[in-house]
Amino acid sequence: MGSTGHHNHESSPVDLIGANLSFLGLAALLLGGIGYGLRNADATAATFAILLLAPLFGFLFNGLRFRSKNARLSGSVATLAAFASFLCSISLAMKVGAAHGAVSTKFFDWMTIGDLNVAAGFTVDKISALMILVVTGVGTLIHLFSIGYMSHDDRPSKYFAYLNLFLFNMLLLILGDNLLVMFVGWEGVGLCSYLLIGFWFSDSEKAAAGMKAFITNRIGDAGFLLGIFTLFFIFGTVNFAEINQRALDIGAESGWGGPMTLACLFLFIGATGKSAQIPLYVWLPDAMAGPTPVSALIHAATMVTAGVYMIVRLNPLFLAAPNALHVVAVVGAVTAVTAASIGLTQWDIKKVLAYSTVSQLGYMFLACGVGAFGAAMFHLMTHAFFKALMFLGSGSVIHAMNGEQDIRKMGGLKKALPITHGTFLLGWLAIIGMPPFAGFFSKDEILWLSFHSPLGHWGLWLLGVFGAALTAFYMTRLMALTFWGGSRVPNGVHPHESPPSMTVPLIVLGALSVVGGWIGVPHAIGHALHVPHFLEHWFQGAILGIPGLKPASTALEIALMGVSVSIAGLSSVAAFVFYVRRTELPGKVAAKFRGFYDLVHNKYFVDEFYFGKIIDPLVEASRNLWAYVDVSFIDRGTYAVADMVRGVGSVAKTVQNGNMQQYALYVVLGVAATIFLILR
Amino acid sequence: MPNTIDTILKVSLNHYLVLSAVLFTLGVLGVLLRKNVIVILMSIELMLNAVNVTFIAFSRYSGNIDGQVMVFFVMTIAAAEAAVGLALAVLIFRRFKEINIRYFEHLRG
Amino acid sequence: MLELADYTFYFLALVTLVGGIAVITAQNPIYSALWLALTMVSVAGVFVSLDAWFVAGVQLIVYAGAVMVLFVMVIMLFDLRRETNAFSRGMVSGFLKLASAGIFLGLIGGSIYNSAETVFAPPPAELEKTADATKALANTLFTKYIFSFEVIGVLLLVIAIGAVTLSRVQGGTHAKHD
Amino acid sequence: MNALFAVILLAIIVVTFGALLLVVSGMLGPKRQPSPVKDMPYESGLPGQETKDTKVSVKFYLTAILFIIFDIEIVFMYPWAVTYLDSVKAGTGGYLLGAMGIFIALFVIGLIWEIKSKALEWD
Amino acid sequence: MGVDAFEIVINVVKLLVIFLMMIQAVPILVWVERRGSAFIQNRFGPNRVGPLGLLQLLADAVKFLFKEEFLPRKAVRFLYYAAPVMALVPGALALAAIPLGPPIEVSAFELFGQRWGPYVFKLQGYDIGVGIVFILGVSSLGAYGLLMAGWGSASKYSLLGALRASAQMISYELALGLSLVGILLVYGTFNFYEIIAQQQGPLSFSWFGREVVGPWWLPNWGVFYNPVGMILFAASTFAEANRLPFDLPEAEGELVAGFHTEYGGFKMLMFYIGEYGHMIVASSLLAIFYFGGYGIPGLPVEVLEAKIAAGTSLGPTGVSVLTSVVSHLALLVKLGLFLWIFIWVRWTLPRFRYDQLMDLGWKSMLPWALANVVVTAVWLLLANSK
Repeated sequence: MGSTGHHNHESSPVDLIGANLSFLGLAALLLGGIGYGLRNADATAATFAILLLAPLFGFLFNGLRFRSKNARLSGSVATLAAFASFLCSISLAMKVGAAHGAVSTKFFDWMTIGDLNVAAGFTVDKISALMILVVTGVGTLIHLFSIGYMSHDDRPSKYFAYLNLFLFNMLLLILGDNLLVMFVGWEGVGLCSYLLIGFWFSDSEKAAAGMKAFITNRIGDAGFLLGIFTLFFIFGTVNFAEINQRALDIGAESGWGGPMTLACLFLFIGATGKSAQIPLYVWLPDAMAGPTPVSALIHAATMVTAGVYMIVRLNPLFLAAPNALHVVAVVGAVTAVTAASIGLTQWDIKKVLAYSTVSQLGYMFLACGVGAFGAAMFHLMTHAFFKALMFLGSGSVIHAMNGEQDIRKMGGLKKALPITHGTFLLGWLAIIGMPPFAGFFSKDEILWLSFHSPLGHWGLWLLGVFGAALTAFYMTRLMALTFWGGSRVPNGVHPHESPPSMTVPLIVLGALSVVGGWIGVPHAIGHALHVPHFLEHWFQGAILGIPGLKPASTALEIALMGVSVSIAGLSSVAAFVFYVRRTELPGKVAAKFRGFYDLVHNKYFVDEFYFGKIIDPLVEASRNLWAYVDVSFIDRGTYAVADMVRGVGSVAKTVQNGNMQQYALYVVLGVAATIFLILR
Repeated sequence: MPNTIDTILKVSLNHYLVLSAVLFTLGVLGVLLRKNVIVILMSIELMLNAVNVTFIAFSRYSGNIDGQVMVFFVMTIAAAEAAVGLALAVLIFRRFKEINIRYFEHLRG
Repeated sequence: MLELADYTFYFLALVTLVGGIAVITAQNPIYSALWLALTMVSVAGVFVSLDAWFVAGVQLIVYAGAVMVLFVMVIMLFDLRRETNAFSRGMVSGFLKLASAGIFLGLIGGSIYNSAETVFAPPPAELEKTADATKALANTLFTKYIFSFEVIGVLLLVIAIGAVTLSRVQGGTHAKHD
Repeated sequence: MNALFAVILLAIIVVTFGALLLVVSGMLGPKRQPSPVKDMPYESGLPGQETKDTKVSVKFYLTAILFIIFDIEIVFMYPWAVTYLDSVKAGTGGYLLGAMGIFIALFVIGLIWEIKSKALEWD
Repeated sequence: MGVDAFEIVINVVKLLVIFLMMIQAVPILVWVERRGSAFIQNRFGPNRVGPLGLLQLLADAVKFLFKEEFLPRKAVRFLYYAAPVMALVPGALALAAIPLGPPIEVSAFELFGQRWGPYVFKLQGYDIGVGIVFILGVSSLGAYGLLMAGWGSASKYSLLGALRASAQMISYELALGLSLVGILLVYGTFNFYEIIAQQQGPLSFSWFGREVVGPWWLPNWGVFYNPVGMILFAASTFAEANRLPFDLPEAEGELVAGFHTEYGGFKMLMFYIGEYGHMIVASSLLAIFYFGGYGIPGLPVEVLEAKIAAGTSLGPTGVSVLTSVVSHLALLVKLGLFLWIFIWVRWTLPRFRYDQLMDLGWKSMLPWALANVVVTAVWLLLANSK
């Protein structure tokens, strides 16, 4: 456990006892699970139970002592819980690998209503195995990071409780073997996201950001629910395996009005909400109001990828609805470019990263849209590594700058924060797609398949490359303004390197950002190096291949790769020149294209559009409805009913007079009557 | 026929059930008639005990241990109920200096 | 022929019922509580007569030893003496209450009588006695009812917190300070 | 002989014996000669101050409540403890330990809460 | 069932004898206490009446009998008189459930021209399968005697003493109950005979599936498996019996004599009988759970019986009786030792303050007992795993 060094809170002996005993409890939990596993063949169920219960235990532990200010204790327990989950994830992933298929368990029947039979069942297949590894692994690191980051906060216990609750819900979302369990997790992570964005709710802007996220997500959730209903209507089941099997049996449908296409589109609306795609992406940049580790965990690495995960999980269904896939691809590509362009003009370090996240998620959807689900998962994973890294790095920077987030007031932090800078550098290289860093492999696979796949189009490829160029530009700009060049740090702020509990996660994630991509070396290169495409082998059987994929020409693939890499490289060199060598240039360019710059800087006025054209008219219409329909018509009716009820009530209320012995008498008489009826 | 009387007096499941029913009714009467909250709580304990007798009797006569487990749970709940009930009674007493069930009417919203 | 066990049962039943009647008629709550303790003890005896030794022991420990001590303590704490009118007022409602309790008892008695033929069967072979029975109990408790068991744990936690919090309301630490 | 009967018998014997002793010592001793001073409750020789308001700390009652709750938790451990060794030998000990581990963890949380909330402080 | 008159008579006699044993142990213990305290405090103690002052107690008892009856003003008559009687019950009921020696096997014999037996008589009032639970349950009734006395006397000191005593009793009952869980874990039974049987012979236990056997003279006692439990158990029995250093309820300096302030004469003696009964029960339990009960170290009961059979010319009944008597003497030796420790501690240690007492019970002993349970359970799991 990393020490938080000088930020030592007073820890009373009771707290220490609490710490030790709770570790004991966790240990007992683990021991119990392992013992249970040893006892009977159902070790799987035990592993699942620990995997899910450990974060829940952490939530209860921290939630019950939410007033505590002992960040170290709360954080340690929470981190330990996350780590326990991570160990279970490894165990489950190994099982999946050994079994070459899904491993599942059922705890109990959740509900049985008519034809609907939903079990609290959980399953790990190759897709979710990767996902839980990422979520719990990155989650553990971020929990660890938070111990240092939240050490000065007033309510660290509450924070860690929420974080653990989030982890629990995320695992529900991932592991649920049917849409309803997933939906429970889906809503749960939404709730935790809301709670954590508005964690510093005394600031009304931050509280508003939380609400914005929640409401925007609700719109998506409505779509998601409609999707579930549609699927249940078509197939009579909500189980993933069954849905996918039926979809395979039926085969691809053409046209726009088909039920599967409809369902897919509805589900995709849900995905745009959760994964911040056009048109529902507006909440994510605002969500940066939350603590930075939260941004790293929820709004970069895990929750926002839920939409991608859901589509990948249902890949046979989506493949059976090619038109829906086209929509997914186009929305993804457009989002990638739009968000990247907004990222060019932001001054808030976290906002830049937020738009970058939206843009990268766009790439994942682009991959899904062209049928390259494996590539989407691949990019999801590498993105989790480098984006979590960059968010944590930005957290470290903000921590060092005493809460300052404006990159105009930074610069030259390379010296003060060597570890942060070094790891951030790795993240930067990964995201702009420099070989051999992680981002290169995953992004390249997406771009190549968007060009080559029969579901793809050269236009999509072009958008992708353009987006990559923008990405390289704004990320380089961020690096340059934050770490390089001369210092613009205001007087009185003395940046310092963060404690080990914060730098250790950075280093681990930095290492992963370098090597994370090597499990998916493209065939064009791998063939020469004799490195296989591990990930493709891993996903075999879980993810369907792209239908009608022709064998590729290696030369073409390498050529396209060269194009995208060199464009990205050029773009970053340009950014370097703009922001380090000739710092007067950006201003000139902005002045020259004033109108366009303002448009981009104000995020294309999307928020204003939403408010002006959708929210305000809706409020106005509601007001009119209230004034005319409600007051004059409905209210009168209800008042009449109410008067009637009141009349009856005034008679009946003598019965309910608060005399409990009379109530007891009624109970006795009721029981007597029941017995009489039974006896009769 | 002394034999018949012996058959009737020979203890069987029904004897336990009757004992339990009478005990339960006593508890009911206590709840209905007494004013003191503490005595009412005691009457509730009486009823729970009566139910426990039934559980154990059925468990014994059907050779099924589940009844005893249930009694275990009932006792736990009863103790929990007594703890909270008495805490409430203490509050009432502090407020009114007397523990009359009628004071709970003041709880009306 | 009646055996010793039968006489034992009748003795215990007598003590139980006398105790029960005394609980609801005693004018002084402390006598009510002490009578109730006696009833609890004799109910434990009834459990023993049904070969439920362990549950009887638990009855003694939990009810007679803990719950009733709490009752007695609370009564002593508040110095509750003889009550001049221990029963709720109202002739009509009192009569109604008595009558409904009578009806209730009659109906239960009737149902027991009705099922006499079915339930009047001789007892099955005795459960294995004592320790083995306890182990059977434990096995059922920790397998079939494991979920309830853990929930009970949570419930007790809640009660522990709740009861203390309730006793804190208004902040006073002494009963008669306010 | 029936153990239950023996217990009841012994209880009756003890109570009879005690009552007998009381009666015998009452008969053997000198006649009661009450006087107001003699009948006063002993308060270390000072004149008695039997006010109705004996201040008794609520702590006693709080202790009793907490005792009940923890006592039940302990009682739940008895069947567990008795069957534990058998289970360990049968290879299911880990499961039982886990089941009780959760329960004990809740117990510990409760205990820590009580200690931290100062419900157990006596001044 | 072979229940006949002979058996019934013997069983009733057993009950009476055990009860009387408890009662007659009290004068002896009081004498030991007074002489012992005198010895510790370097004075003489009672030494006038009879040899070594042994008859002092007889004199005291006679004096108690002839005391004037006394009933405080405002006292609740029934409770005031019932309390001392109630104080006798838990100790007596608990003591009768404790096995004092191995069962006596009586082979068949002729008497009054009729054939009797064979019989097996256990050296205890009644054999209850769940003996431990029974004793815990019965001794938890002890609080009533105190509370009735405190309330019935209508005296401030009595009431405070009673409340303190019962709060203390219940506080330590938790630690007591939890420390027993350790023993239950080790032996896996509630039955005293089985617990004692498992402690016969040399120390032997399994360690990761391997059987470890100690030297023949090292007995297989519970104290070696559960030393922490032993200490906790012993300490909480001190508190349960209201003995120093836990005698707050009767703290002479503050509360005069606690709940029995208003009692005199034989009624007070009955409280003493209850208290000493408690001590005897506690000492026996200590001996049974942790020190082999009536077993003699290095000499299991069967071996003892075989040696007696070989060394004497008695019939099987005689051998059995002699075995039981010898074993019972072994238990008595252990009991005497523990009772002496009770007395020794009383005159050696100072008294706790009340808040220290409660802190010790709740914040120290309870967590330790809990840790003992967990450690024992984990240890058993590890030691028996293969």
